[in-house]
Amino acid sequence: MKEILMLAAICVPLLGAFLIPIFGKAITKLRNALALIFVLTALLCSILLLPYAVADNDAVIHIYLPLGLSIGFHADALAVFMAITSTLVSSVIVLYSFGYIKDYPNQNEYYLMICLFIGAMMGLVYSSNLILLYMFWEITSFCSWRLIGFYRDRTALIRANKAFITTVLGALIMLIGFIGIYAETGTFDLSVIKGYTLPSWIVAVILVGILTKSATFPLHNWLPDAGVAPSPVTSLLHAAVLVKIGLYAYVRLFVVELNIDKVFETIVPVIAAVSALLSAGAALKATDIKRVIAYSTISQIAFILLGLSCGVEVGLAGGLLYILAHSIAKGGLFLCAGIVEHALHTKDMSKMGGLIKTMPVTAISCLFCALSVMGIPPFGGFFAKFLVIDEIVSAGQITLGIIFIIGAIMTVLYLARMFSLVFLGEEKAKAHEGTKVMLASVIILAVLSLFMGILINLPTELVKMVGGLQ
Amino acid sequence: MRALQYVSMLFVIIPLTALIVCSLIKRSRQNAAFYLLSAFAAAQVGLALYGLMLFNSLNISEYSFGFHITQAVADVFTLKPASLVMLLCIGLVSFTSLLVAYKTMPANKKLSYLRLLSALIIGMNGIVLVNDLFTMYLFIEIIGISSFVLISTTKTEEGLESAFIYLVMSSLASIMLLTGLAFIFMRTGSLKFEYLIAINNTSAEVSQNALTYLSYILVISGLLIKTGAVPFHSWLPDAHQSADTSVSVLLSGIVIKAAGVYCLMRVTDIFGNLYAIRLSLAILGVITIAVGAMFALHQNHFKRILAYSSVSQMGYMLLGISAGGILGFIGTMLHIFNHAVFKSTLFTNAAALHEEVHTLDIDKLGGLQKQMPITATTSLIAFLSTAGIPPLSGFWSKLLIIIALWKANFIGFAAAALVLSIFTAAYFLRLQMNVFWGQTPEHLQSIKEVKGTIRFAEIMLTIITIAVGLGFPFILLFLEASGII
Amino acid sequence: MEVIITICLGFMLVFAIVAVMNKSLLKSAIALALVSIFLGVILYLLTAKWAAVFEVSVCSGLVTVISISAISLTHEEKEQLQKKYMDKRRMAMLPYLLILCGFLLVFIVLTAKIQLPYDQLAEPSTETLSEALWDNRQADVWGQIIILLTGAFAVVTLFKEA
Amino acid sequence: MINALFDIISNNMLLIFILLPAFVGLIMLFIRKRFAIQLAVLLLSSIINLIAAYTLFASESFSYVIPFASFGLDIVLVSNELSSLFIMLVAAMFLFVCLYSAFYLKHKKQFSVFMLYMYISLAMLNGAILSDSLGIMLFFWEGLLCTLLGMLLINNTSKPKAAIKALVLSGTADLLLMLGIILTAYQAKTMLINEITPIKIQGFVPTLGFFCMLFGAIGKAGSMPFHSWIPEAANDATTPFLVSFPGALEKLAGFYLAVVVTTKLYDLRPHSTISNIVMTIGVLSLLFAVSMALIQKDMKRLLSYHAISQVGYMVLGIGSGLPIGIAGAVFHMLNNAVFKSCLYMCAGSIESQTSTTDLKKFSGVGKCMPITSICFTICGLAIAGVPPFCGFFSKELLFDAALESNIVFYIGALIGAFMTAVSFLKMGRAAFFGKLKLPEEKKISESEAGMLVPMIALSIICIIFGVFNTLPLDTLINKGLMFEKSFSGWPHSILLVVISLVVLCIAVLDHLYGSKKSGSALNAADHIHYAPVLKTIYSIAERGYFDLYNQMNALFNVFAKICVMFERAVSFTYDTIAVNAALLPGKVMRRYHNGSLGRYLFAALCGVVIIILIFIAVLV
Repeated sequence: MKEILMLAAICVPLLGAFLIPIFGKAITKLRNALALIFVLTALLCSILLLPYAVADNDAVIHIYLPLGLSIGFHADALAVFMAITSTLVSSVIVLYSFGYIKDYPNQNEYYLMICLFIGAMMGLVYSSNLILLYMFWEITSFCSWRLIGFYRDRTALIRANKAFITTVLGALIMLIGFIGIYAETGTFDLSVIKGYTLPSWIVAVILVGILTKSATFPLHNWLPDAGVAPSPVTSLLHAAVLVKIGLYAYVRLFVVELNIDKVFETIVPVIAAVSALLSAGAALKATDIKRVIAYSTISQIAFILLGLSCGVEVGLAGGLLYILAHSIAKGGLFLCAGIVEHALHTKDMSKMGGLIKTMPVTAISCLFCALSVMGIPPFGGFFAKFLVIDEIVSAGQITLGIIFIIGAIMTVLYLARMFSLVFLGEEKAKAHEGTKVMLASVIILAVLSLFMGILINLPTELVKMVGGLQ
Repeated sequence: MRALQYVSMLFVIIPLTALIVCSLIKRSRQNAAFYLLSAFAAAQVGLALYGLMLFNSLNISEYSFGFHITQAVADVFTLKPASLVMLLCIGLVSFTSLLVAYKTMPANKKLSYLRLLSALIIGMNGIVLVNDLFTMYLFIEIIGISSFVLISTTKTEEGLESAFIYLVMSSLASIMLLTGLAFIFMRTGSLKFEYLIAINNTSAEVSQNALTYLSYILVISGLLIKTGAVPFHSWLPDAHQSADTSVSVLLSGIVIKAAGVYCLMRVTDIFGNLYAIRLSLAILGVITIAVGAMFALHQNHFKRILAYSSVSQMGYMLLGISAGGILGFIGTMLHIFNHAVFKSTLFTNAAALHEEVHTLDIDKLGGLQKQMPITATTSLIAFLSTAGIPPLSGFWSKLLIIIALWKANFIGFAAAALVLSIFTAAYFLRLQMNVFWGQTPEHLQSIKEVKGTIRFAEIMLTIITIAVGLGFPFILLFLEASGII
Repeated sequence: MEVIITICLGFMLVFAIVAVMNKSLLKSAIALALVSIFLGVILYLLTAKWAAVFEVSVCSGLVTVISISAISLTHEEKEQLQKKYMDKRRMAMLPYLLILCGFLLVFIVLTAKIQLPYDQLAEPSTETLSEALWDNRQADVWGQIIILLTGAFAVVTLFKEA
Repeated sequence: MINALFDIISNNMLLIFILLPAFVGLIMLFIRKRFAIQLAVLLLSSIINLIAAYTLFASESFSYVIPFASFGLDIVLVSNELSSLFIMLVAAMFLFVCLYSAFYLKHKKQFSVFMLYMYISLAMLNGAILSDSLGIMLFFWEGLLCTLLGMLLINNTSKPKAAIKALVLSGTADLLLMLGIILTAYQAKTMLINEITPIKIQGFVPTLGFFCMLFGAIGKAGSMPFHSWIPEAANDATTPFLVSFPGALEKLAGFYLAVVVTTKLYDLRPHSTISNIVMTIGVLSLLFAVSMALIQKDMKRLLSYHAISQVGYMVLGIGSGLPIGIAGAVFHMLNNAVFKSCLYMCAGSIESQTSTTDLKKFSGVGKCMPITSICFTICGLAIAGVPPFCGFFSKELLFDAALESNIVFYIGALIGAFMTAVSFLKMGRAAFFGKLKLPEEKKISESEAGMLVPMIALSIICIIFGVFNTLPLDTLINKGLMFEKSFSGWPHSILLVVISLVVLCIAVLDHLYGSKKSGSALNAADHIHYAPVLKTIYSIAERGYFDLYNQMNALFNVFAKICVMFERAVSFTYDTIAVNAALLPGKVMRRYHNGSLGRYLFAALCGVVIIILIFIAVLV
């Protein structure tokens, strides 16, 4: 049963994606519904897997192949947690797309890629083999490439290419590390090499891939540029799924499965801290609304990485909670930005202002999400931030803790600036509220952000079980 | 065993029959010859697969045969699983080329095309079957001459010029090969593979000798010219670009591999997997990957990009050979097959574009995805496979090659090969962006999707690419079951 | 014997240079054929009779035919083509390169202390033609036949379908 | 059945303080346009809250753990002396403030939203005060930021400066608090306040932790350097907001935490360097704010600066680390909450009639609004520290503490007192006494009873707390702080009293001099404003150089510029350098790939040479 659930979570969106163009030719509504159903199936299956995973009764599929290339899927609590996080936000994003994307050409491809992307994400989180992981990793790169270039204008295409080249290069370098592991251990199977202590050069090489995917300085440059994509796509890539892949890989490889040298407990946090501060600074100056949010993503991802990498077990919990909170809130922010962009046909914040009067729902949702990202209670981001910094400090990294707080202050500054420029002040442009579906999506995310804070016990319980912590 | 005997003989008889039929047939009946040759090519694919199954069930590693009129006749041909894979590729690519030529080849040139193609197939089949270096050289010459004429069939100035360059380079290769073989013959007195392998293993006096090394260098250089490895590659792009697309399919899809890579593989094996040879191949392989890709980044002609891409991909095969070992061997064979498939797809796409848009200058194309969805999708998949994006076929062969390199302690080369494959992605992204992606210019709005054989070829090859990619686990299991790994 | 071989080698080199340097493509092709013929003579002198026969037939015969046919195709634009080649000096480096190659080869041969094996010539082969050709070198015969056939096709293709 | 219900209630009593207000707030959102019901719900709930708080104060201390979230985030609520005291004070102030606000906002559109925010704030405040776990406390504490932002934005979205400033500054303070809390927990190895034994402030980490926590506390209270949003809010925000937040509730919350930090979490030794630094912050805050208040011409703005300056006094007291200082600070906080909210209420009362609080636009409304003017006078006297009003007694305690620490602080505090008196004399005379002047020709009258009731009540409290100061000092504060020594009654040092009175007299004289010199009561402080050195300082201050927000913005702007440059460099590396580097070899090589056969052959020869070299390298 649990194995079937896991397979369904992976295969339904992954294979279903290819049905979408077939249906899309005939009935667009059915196609849209199918896309949503595929993603929801993945979500549902992952949720149903949770009890098994929590009870340490993990679903495991292992098919032997020669050369250590086994096909292995393993739904442990961490995987299930990541799957739920990403599909939760993804479902909302797919819903939002119904409103956002409906007037553009190439919708078949759009939904195909979205579903494929989510399917790949599912495959990635559940896979227990490095090559499988790499495979799904590349599929997500490919999908993001198509999705970023959705509008087909020259800038979009060049940026899409840039994102693809950068992430694929990172992944290739990571693959060197995987092969290094293979050369040392003779297998790609994570369950076999669990507990193996990695040589430092392999860690460094794999880190390049991870940092590229999760857009950490200095490998982040593709991410702000990818803002040319449609907003649901940016939301999916920058908030919900793509950037989280790197973090997931970090946790999976370096925290849960394999051991790394102590020195990385200093190096990675330092990189993360630099990344966090630099991108926060860049966010303060950006005038493009999506760029602000994108830089904010880089900064927040760095915070998460900080939490994950400081070497304390509970830091993992904080980091995971942060991942959840950030997915929801940042997804919401991008979607709100999408509504604004849709209404005003510009992304330049200097041309916006006073939109709270014409689009109150968007504004309030955006505010909720922004507050969550800032880490202000009762929104979800608060506890995540609190736990992460708690863990950083309890790992004895006081300086990093201070940097974290400076970064958090900058987060407040740039998000406050963004919010006031876009929604407050004098009304500069005529605008209209988004469609009902779009509003519903952002409301869902905003409310989720709120409830994640108020009902923090649920996610923390989940995270606790994921980390196997007491 | 008997079945195997017939099958193996058929590999010689089929193209010979084709050649004879094509030489005798009248121009007015050329279509019949076309169908016949297509059927033969398809039959070769089937036979090769059947042969592989036979090998598996008989559990043998090679089978020698000859055409016995008297009993004294030696077995001049040897069939191996690797040869069968090559024969499969030959059949497949020839079939594709025929499908493409059906549309692209002008009617007055079809017959010559068919004749030369059958000669070419004989040459290639011969190369993969022979067990003697001199015979191998002869068949290389057949390939050389027939491809030279095939390239120059367009009879444009560029076509002839590039054919001339090919001829010159090709004769340089012949000279080197012949000189090298002469030296070897001088030292050993025979050019039989078995004999050479045996003498390499037993007699240090023969194998460790300046003249022997010189001969090795000459033979390898000659074969590298045939392969189109950098810096011996200069004939290749011109030839690919100016030839008819159906010919490009052949050249890129199989000729450079049969006459180059496959022979190199055999020769390296025969020369005792000398470290110096492997190192030279590895170094040249990395250079080839890098330089080919860097050239490809600058090209504006669809087929020229593909040609340089082929150069670049040859580098991986060279690396595979240099890695040696069973994994390197399997990786190289698989890459040969995969490359044959996806490069043929891409050239077929080129043919489709040429048929519909009448230009292959990528600056004049754009946004054709909507107008030519099948061509666009197939080219995309072929590109992904070339760039080594899993789970498509290209990834697995590259992976095997790189693992093999790693195991052979060529770690730096492995890493370089991996990282350099980003260039593959780069030039293909440029290609995709300029041709299929992006916005459609006004004058291309009315373009229609290509029909008929070319479309069929595109779809067929793409399915193979995907199937091999997804079915790779089965290939692995099959290999393990037959005790190869 | 040595003298004759050396003379032949000298002629070969001269004609080879002529073949490369000559402005007229036709004369070049003829010079090339002569190179092959001298090679054939050398081979004959070294008792490699079959090799000599093949050399003369295939190389001087066939290659020349193909070359000449190719040249005649470009006949109409010969002036232009020549001008183009001469102007751009595209071929300027070629002969020097070839000469360099030759010297390099000789140098290597000399330093490696390789002697031409004419003082230890093999005994005249006892096997008959059919034994030599069919029984042991069956595939080579196939190959030769097909090369000839291909050459014929080439001529047909290049000439007739112009 | 009833017993069971009672048990449940008594067991969850502490949770009620959090849940009930939140619930009532939500109810308020749904009652629209029915003022009577709104008022009834409001009064009822506030009174219940007050009664419950009193019960808590009267009862023994107890704690209550609700298993909630992992990672030390269980809700631990504690009712001890200190927290129950503050709960009660908050409840009392909330009652007054709410009543006033209800009448002020009667029939206005924003009523229900404002009340929602008020009640949620109350819930958060109660939560913050009651929680024993630092993490949960921080949750409630920072949560106030949301309501703060919401209140500042009500009907004011086109002028968001104050709101954004408040968000950023309070957010900064709260994040510092977060760091402080975590550092504290890191040192004490526990999150529970009750389990922490005061940490000695020695070394980097404890100092950092202490200051972060203190900044968090006084930042909420609106001390320097987190003050600048309050005057800004005085321009933009509604009066009820000023009354309730900067006036009363935030001060209470802030000082609750300040007391906790200095007494329970950290061991703040009197006369230590740390103590001196804190007191310096207090004095600076006091002097700066009060001198800014001196030159303001707008009632609400002036009061806002006073709200800041009074915090300075309290910080001074707390920072001394002496029992008398702490008691004085808490007493002053209590007094300040009373008279400052009353003063805001008076300003609001005037605003409701004249629709302005700019003193340049009106004057002499005392005759038309007698009760307001009486209340204002009482509270003004109290804040100026005139006996026998409450402010006098608390200030004397603080003076005592300051003197004991260092005479410099005492002098600073005296100057502060002088300026306070001067500015209130100026404002009081300009606003209420003298000739009647109004912005428009219209009749004005006393505000409605509902607004007056809390004002009167607070004024009376001002007097009671002064005359019968045993009541607050002994029954409330000493119980809450668990001090043995009583500080009630007449100040024990006659000398200090005399000095204070002399200072007040000088203030009166100065005011008379000033008003005579400038010709009007309003400009009575001009001679100080335009005094030689002060003039420059004032102009610097007016330009916002002392504003942390501006400085932060400037600092981060510089940082951001550097980041952008960096970012450009990175982009340039990716977009130009990397691309060209990838293209360059091809470009160069392409030149040699021009169709020249010679070159091709040469290349091939090179290849052969390469292979030869490799062979030689390997074999030799």
